[in-house]
Amino acid sequence: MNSFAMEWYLITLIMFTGFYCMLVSRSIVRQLVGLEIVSKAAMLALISAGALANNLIYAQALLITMIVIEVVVVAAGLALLVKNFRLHGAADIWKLDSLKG
Amino acid sequence: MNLILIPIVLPLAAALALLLISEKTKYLKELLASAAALVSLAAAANIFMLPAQEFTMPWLTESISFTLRADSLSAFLLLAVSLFSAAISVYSFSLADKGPSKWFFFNLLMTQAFAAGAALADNMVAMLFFWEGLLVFLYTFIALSQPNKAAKRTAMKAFLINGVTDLCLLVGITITGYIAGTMSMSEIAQNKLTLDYGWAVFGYVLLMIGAVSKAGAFPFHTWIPDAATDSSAPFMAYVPAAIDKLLGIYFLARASIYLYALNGTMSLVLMTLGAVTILVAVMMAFVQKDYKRLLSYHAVSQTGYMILGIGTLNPIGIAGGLFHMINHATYKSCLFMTAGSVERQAGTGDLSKLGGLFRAMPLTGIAFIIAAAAISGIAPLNGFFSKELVYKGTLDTGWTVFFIAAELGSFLTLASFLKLGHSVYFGKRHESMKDVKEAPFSMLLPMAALAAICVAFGFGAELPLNNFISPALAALGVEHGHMAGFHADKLYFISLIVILAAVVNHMLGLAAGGGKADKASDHIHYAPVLKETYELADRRAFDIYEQSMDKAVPFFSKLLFRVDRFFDWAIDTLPSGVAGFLGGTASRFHNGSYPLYMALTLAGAVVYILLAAANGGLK
Amino acid sequence: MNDYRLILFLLAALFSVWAVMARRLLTSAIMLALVSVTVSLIFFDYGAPWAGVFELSVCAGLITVLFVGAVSLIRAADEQNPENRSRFHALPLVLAAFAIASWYYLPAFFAELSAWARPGTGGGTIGLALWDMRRPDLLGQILMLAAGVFVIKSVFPRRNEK
Amino acid sequence: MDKGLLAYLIIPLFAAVVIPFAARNRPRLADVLANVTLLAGLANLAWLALRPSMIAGGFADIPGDGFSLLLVAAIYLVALCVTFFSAWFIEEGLPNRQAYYSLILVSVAAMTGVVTTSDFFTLYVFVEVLAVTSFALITTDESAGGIEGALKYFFLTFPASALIIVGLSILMMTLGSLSYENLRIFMSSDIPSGPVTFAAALMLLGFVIKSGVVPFHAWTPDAYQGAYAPVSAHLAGIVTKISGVYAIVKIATLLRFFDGRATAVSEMLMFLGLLSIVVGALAALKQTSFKRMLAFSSISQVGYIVLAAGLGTPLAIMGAVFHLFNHATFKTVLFLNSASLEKAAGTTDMDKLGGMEHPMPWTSWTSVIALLSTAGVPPLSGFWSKLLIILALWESGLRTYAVVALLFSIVTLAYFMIMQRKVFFGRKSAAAESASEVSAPLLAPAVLMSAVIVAVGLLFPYFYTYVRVVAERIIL
Repeated sequence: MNSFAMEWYLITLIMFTGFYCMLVSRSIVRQLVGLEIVSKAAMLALISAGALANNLIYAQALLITMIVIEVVVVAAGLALLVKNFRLHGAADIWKLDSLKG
Repeated sequence: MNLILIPIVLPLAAALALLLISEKTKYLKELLASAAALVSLAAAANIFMLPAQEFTMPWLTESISFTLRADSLSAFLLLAVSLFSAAISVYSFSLADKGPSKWFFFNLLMTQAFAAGAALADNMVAMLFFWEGLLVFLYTFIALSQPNKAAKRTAMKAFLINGVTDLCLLVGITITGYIAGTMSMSEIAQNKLTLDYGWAVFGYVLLMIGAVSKAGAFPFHTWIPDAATDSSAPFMAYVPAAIDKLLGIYFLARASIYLYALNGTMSLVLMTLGAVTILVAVMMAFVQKDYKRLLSYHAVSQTGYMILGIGTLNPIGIAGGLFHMINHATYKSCLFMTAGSVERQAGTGDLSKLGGLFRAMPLTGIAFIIAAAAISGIAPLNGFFSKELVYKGTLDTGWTVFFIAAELGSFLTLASFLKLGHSVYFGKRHESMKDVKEAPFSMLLPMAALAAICVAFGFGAELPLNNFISPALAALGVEHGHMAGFHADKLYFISLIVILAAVVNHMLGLAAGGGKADKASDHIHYAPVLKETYELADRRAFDIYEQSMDKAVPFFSKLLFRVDRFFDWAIDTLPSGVAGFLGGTASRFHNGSYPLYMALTLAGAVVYILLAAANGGLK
Repeated sequence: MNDYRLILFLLAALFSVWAVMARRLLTSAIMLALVSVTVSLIFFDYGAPWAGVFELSVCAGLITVLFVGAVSLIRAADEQNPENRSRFHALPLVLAAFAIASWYYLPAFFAELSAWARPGTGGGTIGLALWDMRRPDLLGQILMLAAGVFVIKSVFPRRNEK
Repeated sequence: MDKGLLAYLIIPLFAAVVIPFAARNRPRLADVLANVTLLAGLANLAWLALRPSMIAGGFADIPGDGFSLLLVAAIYLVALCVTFFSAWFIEEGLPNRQAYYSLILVSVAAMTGVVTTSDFFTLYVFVEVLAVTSFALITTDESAGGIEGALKYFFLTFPASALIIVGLSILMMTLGSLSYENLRIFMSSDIPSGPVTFAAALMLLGFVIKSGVVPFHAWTPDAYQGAYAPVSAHLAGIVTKISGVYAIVKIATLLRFFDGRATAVSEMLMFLGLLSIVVGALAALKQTSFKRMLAFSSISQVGYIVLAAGLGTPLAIMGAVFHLFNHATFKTVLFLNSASLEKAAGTTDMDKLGGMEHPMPWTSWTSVIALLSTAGVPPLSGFWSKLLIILALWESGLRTYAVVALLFSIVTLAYFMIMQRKVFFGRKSAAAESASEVSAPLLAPAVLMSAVIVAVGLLFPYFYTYVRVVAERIIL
């Protein structure tokens, strides 16, 4: 087993943790935390792949853009959280089931 | 433009132009229609004089081209069609009782155009096109002739009967074309089909059904007497008396002689059909108490002679059949015209109310007498000669029984016309008919013309035989010897005996009926056995159409309704139920629960990735 | 794979599990920041300093600030209705099960994947790479920032004076 | 990046930045600016693609691959309809009116970026921008439903981004570059595809999640139903199609499914498409909310596009491209009409409506046109695109798929007929008694779109020429 395989194996575990968090937690904040963990794993995968292919500069160029996106996405998620909190006084995503059928 | 198209296109154009003319204008419509009919007649005469012409236009596919071909038979038929069209359009000039005149002339011209097309068409598909067109205008013609429900009902009856038989014709033409490998009649005639082959028999029988039902033979005749009461006299004089007979017999001759080479069995079938038609219809005609209805049964009965003549398959018989066809159209049209005149002037066609009109309407009376004598086969009028040829042909086949049946029909025909003529034109005039006057000139002219033709074709029978019938036979490819005019042989004497017997019968009837001419048929009408039969006939027990409409159709429609309900259930309820169930399940599944959705998404993603990794060329 | 990087990876995994399992949301946020710091250290180890700097400043810094702000807003409500924690306690177990189960499959798969890698030239500077090769991405970044501004503007509108 | 179309990205972005300053104290100015920007863009596009010489030349001179141009036109058309509708729909005093228009313009810019880019990472960037703007737009009116829909949209689709990034990483590692051209060249060579297909499959999965294909569709009905009324037209009509379905079609052509490369991915995609058609149509049958039913219908229609993209033959790609365009037109009409209904009758619950045809004839008849087009009734535009798709399936020997697609076209007609009967025809409800037709400016977008539907259906030969040019360019 080479180091790349080991890295990606660990990345998979981190990503699994993030998805597990999104699956089981009720709090919107923890959902966002799970999402962050997943995207951290994705970033690691990107840089790891760049390092393997000796293409780190390119990978970093992508990663910088990705981080900018990350921030805005988290900001948008938190904005939604605030809106929801203003309306319902809670941040529980499992309680949101008024739209069904 | 090709000359051959004029008899088709001109009436068509005139008919369409008629639709643009207001109903309020006085003579414009009549003039236009008559002019179109007369010009067509001139064109038809021109075509008849010229050698055989042809017009071809690529149509549906390579094999089905739109071919018109005026060989001597078709040209002869075209001439006859145009002649009757012209006569009827002139006759209808001042006849009120014919429905809205715009629509009457529209239907008349349309019928003429399509009949001309059917007569000229060489390709069977093109012929079928015109033939089916006639069906449409048959319906509208009857339905618009009188503003009551009975006309609509009769129109539907005519439409359905002819529709079914036209369907037979369609199938027959398809089979014939398939066997022959071509749809062109002239090409098939090069190499006639034989009946050795099962499909060929089937095809021919279907063609025959189409043809004889158009001509109005038993048992497809039942709409004609109904139309006699429910529609107008010019319609009767035009369509069932003339056009339908002409086309039906024309195509019967084409099918039986031109397209197929028949065998003895089929000949026997045709002759039986002819004899039965003669007898049944004439028996019914004999007891009728209405002018037009009586004539209409005769129109059916006379068809029998033509079918009998063609069924003999020998040149004399075929010549007789064709000659009878044109003769019958002449005198039957003339007779219906007299009926129309009498109805117009006297206001009724009921025999018990009419009488003694000869003095008031001498010219109509004379026309009637000539035509009646012709139809009864009194020498030397045209009917005598055509019947004589048919008789001769029948005797030549050796089946004397058909000859006897035909003579019996002749006897009853004469007897019924004695009764008719006596009760309408002679005897005592009814009180209410004191001031009845002669019909107007426009009605007398065509009557007189047709009566004159009856006489001319009688005394000068050589003329039509040589000029019309011989070329027609030649066009059919029938070898024949010289056909003589009038000569006093045994048939002539037999006809004299028949005449005498009919007169005696009439006297007997008069005596039995207390001197009332309209009851001169009662001694036969109410004779034992016949009485019950007539009663059954009055209840339409022999009318296939009415019977099927009363009994079979309701049963089948009920059955079909049940079947339909089942399919309705299977199509309507079952899928909507299943879809509703599935839809409900799908809808309940979307219960708004976030973890369920998330689990679904992640599970789907995992399965997708596993499948992609396993099949993606990696493992 | 050197031990240093392995330790960092394991640390990142540990912090992320902690972030998920933490009882208090504030702890979660802080653990997330620690994950970011670890990840940025990994980036430095890879020889990707720009990525590490950005990760450290933006993710470990800005995002954590945002998180802490949001958490402090909803903390009261969250502490009133604590979550059922048994699902989170199951995480180490589930993660271990997954790790053991995938040990027989995933590393081999990734090893095969790495065999397909096509080595690049690896030259250039980050500025040139961003400006020459990824110029449309810069446009995307501008758009993203604009979008972020408008999102915040629409969520926290200027109240009309009434 | 397609330089020729860059202006269609820059100008809306510029307008979006200008609006909050220019319209600071005059909210109405925001309406005008947004509409003028989009109208100008649309007019320019119409000149670019529909000038007589272009049509006469069989669209041979169309810039780029034609696909981008077509979709930019669709984006501008839908967005113009939405902004025009919004200008009269938004209540006075909605505090973030300027931000609303800015967000729509930014989303237009982002969509233009998505369809004009030629690089997977840039595609990802613009898709993310689009997603972020969508969340804010959905919650414009701060209703409970809007926030619920936005949150579900957010959390159920963002994991897809991680999958896309992992796919990108593998692609970058194995190809050295992320441009479409590289992937196309690689796939047309004889080199064993190996992890490239896997990477593409991961990206496809991400876009499948983002386009709401069954079983990743759960967010779609909630987001569409909860969204602010004109926004749901924007979202269903174009945003999710651009952010997901477009990329699926693009990747499907780049993977050269018609060559028999990546068969497994192709089959999976087709299966998902068929599943979407079936589940979407069945679920739509039983809905009581107008907008939710439209959302399920949207899932079903996306299924057709994904099915065709998964098949990947030129005819199927033509059908997919054409259906993408058509879906934008008819779904916009239907969602705008649902917004009109909401404004006029106060509800979109089909059980409470009925007989709305009497007070709202225009709304009713534009709905009829749109729904007939959706169900694929000739000669409307939807018929032709479905015909192309079903023909392509049949020609490829996938008879079962073709028959199912055809069958569910009928189910589509069925649920729309149920809707039309419940809402517009039938007995007059209490809502219909008090309602009246919405004002002409609110009708104008629906009427315009209906005209486009009819025109595209009737002028199919021209459009076919165009779509064929597109299919040739994006496949070969």
